[in-house]
Amino acid sequence: MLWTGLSPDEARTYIEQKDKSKRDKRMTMTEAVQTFVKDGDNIGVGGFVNSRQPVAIAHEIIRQGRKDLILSFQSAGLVPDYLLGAMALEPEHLSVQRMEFAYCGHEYAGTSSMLRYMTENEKIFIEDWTNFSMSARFKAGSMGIPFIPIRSGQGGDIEKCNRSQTTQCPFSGRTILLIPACHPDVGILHVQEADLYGNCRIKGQTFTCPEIAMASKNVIVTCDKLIDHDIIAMDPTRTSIPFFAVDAVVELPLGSYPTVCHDIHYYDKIHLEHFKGLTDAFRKGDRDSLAAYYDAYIYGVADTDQFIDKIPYNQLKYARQIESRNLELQTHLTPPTA
Amino acid sequence: MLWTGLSPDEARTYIEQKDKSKRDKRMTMTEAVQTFVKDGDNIGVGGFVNSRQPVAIAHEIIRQGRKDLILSFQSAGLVPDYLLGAMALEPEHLSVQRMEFAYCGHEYAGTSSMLRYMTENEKIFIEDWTNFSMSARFKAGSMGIPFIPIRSGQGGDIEKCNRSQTTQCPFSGRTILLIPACHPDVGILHVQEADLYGNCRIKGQTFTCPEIAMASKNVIVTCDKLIDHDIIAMDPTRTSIPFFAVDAVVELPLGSYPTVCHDIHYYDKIHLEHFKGLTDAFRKGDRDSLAAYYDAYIYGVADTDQFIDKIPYNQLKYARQIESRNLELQTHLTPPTA
Amino acid sequence: MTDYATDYSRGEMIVTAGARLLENNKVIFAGTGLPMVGITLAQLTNGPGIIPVFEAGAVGPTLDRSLPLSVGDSRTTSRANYIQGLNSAFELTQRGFIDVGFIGGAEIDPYGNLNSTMIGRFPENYMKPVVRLPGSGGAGDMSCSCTYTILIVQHEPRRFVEKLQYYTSIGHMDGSKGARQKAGLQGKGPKRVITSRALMGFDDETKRMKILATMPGETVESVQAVTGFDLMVDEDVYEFEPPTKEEIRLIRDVIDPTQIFCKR
Amino acid sequence: MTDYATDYSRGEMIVTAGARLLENNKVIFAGTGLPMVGITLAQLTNGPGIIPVFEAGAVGPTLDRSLPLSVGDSRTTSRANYIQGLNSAFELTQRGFIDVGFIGGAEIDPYGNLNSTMIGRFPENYMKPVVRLPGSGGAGDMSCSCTYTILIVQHEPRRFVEKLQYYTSIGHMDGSKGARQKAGLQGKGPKRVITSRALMGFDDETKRMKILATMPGETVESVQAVTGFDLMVDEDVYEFEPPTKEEIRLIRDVIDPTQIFCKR
Repeated sequence: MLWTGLSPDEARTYIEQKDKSKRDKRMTMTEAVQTFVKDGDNIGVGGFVNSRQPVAIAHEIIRQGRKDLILSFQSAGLVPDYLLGAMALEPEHLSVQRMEFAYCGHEYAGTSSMLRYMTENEKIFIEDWTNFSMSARFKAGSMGIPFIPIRSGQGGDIEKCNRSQTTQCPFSGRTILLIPACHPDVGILHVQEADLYGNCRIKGQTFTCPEIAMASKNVIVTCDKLIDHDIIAMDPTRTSIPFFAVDAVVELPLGSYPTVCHDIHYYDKIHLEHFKGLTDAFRKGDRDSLAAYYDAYIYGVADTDQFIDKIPYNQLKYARQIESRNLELQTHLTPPTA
Repeated sequence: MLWTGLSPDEARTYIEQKDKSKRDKRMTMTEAVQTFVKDGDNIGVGGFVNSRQPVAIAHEIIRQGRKDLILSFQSAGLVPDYLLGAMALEPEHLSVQRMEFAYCGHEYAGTSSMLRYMTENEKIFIEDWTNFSMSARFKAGSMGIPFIPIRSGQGGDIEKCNRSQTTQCPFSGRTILLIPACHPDVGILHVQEADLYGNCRIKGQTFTCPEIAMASKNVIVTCDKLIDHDIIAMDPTRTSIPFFAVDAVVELPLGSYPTVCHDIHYYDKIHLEHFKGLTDAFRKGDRDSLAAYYDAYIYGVADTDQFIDKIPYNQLKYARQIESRNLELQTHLTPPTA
Repeated sequence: MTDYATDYSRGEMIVTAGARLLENNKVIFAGTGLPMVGITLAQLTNGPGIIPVFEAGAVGPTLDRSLPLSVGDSRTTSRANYIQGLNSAFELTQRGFIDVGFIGGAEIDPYGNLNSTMIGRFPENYMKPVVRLPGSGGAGDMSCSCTYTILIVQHEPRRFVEKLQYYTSIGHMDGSKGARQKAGLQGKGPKRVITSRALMGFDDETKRMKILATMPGETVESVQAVTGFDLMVDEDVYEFEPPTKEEIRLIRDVIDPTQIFCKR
Repeated sequence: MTDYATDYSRGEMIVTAGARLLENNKVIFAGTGLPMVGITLAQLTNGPGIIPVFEAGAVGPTLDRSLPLSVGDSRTTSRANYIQGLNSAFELTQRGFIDVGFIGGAEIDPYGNLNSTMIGRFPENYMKPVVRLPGSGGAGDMSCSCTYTILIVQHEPRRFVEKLQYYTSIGHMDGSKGARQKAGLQGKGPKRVITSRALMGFDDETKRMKILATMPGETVESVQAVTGFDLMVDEDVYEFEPPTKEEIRLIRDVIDPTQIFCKR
């Protein structure tokens, strides 16, 4: 049995030996990625499709360059596309060897051209799961159990493509699927709020972010807002991830832009679709336009602030304004145009 | 394999066929217990030791009388003692045939004399678990899986006394324990707040209340406060139990008194210790004092309001005042004396 | 007399049919795309008591913030009853709390199995498909564990095929008796398939797809002509009612004015 | 010169020793009773950075609302970092996040196994024990999965026995090499046993209990005399420092003024 990332025993031993003290974990993005993302790492990607994707961390990984990465997630859009795009342009600088996932695409905005390019040209190894089975793999990892039984993902071809095992339930006698835990080397997450120790508050759906955090060896968190520890201590039932599961806290407003971040901003559809269009064009042979995007928005900037600086203010403003309000309160707003 | 309560397949089928609509589920306590608690039922008891125990529901079950009950919980104090006490006094009126649990007692206030009386006289069947294994049994039930692997409760005598099974992890090869889901016929829970549809908000620790709710066939909830549905909809991330898992909502302030209810009241130590003393005396041969308690506080009252009416106001007031405040703010309060 | 629309698109027909099939007061797990439009239309018409569930974690929202672009979108959370994450949503499904799964697929076979993984030879070319699709997402889970499912597929011969290139979301498997039960699945599988051409069910015995109704302007023959396998025909086959003007107005003006999922 | 207390009870000695053994900045899972007093004393003295975890779900509280009467008490939640429920607390333990489990037991054997279930013949009289104890609670889980455990037991010959009547919380099992690993356990098992008579550890080879230090006023012989099995004696055995006046003041005036767990 091949464990990608850590085996359950390795994952347990690592956490046992880890310094779990409550200490200041603030870092710069550069430092966080330098410290915790290595060549060959299995990266657990937080968020869901294009919601709360850890875009800023992905940009920094691309800037620094890493080889032979493994990406693990249930459903994701922009982050795998950014990483695969970087690989498509310069495989010597950044490469992804394998993806373990259920869905890679953009829902309303269509399929992932980068996934298509990579698979149809046999450039990466893929392992298919369902959203639940991939989520449950992180959950098993977070719970400290080596596998978990589930009642889906069986009976078809998916189970032939992954490491799940069919068995009989020893109590009910019925057929059930066992899936192995996933322990990424590093979990990359964007949350709305965190304190300096790493206690995180997620607004809206948690997706599988808490599970990824608890399952991973190390965790980098970017947050829209760094909040006083006192706010955490005032209502600890709202803490989604406890401090001792987090290794680096990077205060980074708009760290998941242009994906949606509950209560902070909605999608920047214009930017998302612009990038998506460039990946579509790449698959059809236009390398230069995509390369120009990377040069302008990722390699050509030092950090996320400079990336955001390149977004027209009316796009940014609109994304923030339409978030968390009903249809009537959106009607007077004029959507920006590309 | 004997499933107490429902088997996983029965539990699934029942929920499938259930009316899951969002409707007014308010009931009187009498009606709720009449409708949902039957002879022979496996009862999942919410709370933890003497914290947020569903005391009012237990009192009503005792008033109505039920036979051959099974009690399932991780750790509990007052509720099993009340039910076992009723059985000790009048087994023709109320009886418990079996308990599946990890701890029955009162921590600082000592062991359970009713558990001692029942077991040492071989009047009930017991199945020992650990707090985690019993909690995980509810969790497996709530997740809809027939069993769950855990890495504790093995290597000693507990596993010889229960239905767990040792196996080898098919992925890591290591020995691991599989424990069967628990699906009670009825879950009995006290929470701080619920809306009329059954959405519940638990303050402080959730114990295993959400798991019991999702695992059970039917669920009775008492709440200190019935709140507007709008308050739930304002921040649904604070909902601990979704409405469709709940069948009866009984508005019942102080429904877990004299146990502690986070943010509402602390223990009424005087009342707890008074009752505990009577059970100790019963075990040593004094039946009458315990019978007098039941006559006065349970059989002699129509409902929880009348029970609370018998508690001296200064005990009630003190229990409310010392809850959720630091030591300094408690110093000027004079503890009531028995 | 009902005021029917005369000008409507295929997507609008599908959405209308889907909304009408959703029973009021049921818990509906909606996939991305047209199912989201359908469930919103149902909430505004025959199903005000419908309880939508989205896989990213929202249970029972009111969809009043404009059409979500994703099932993980913040717009799926408005005035919800309960919000957690993906594990929670799928555990609710596994436990039996979801009455209906409402999902789309790229390729379907006579037994309601769906492919949303790849076009190409499997398993030989799994690592080098002709076309790689996005993957199962949550559809593979809904198809296993919702009490039953309603499927939406584009009605083209190359999408309605006797044999799938990859079995992503499980329907009635090979149609044999108890096949789903034997495989360990809990839900009853697909109940309806909605296309712009027809409403279809499954034969009780063979579990093969069967035309229940033809969409306005279609016939059993015209439906069969765009289907890559032999369809059974229900003895009471009927013509499906066209969308009303009100349904079309709601889709166009209220639900999906910018034609994100429902093209005109 | 340290100002030692001269008047202190057995419970106070145990609590003081326990508090001193807890390393600062470690995650400590505290059981009910004296361990709760000990962890509070540690937070007020040598371990301000200690992170207490209670099984009912509170992680990292400051124990400033007076001594909790229960590990499920609202007082265990004050200014916590994270609060969920029992499954969460034990999953953290299973995952490896708990450095030390600090627990009590009724009966102990030379290998640090504990009985908190029953007195009587097992399995014959499991259903009719001589004395039924409350049961495992969370101790059976902490003993399996905390990185290591510190145990508190009343030092009496009938409680320190060669063979337990029931094995509730697993220590070093039969002392054989790799016994815990073979049984599927993850934590390293008991590291220290604290009583009012002595501080004990376990021999690296045999895993049998060994006196590391005698409490003030005790000797190796007096400790052995109240122990129902042969204790090993560390070659560097020493006398444990008595409680300081400040430690006793904190226990009496601040932590447990009404002697809930710590009698005088």
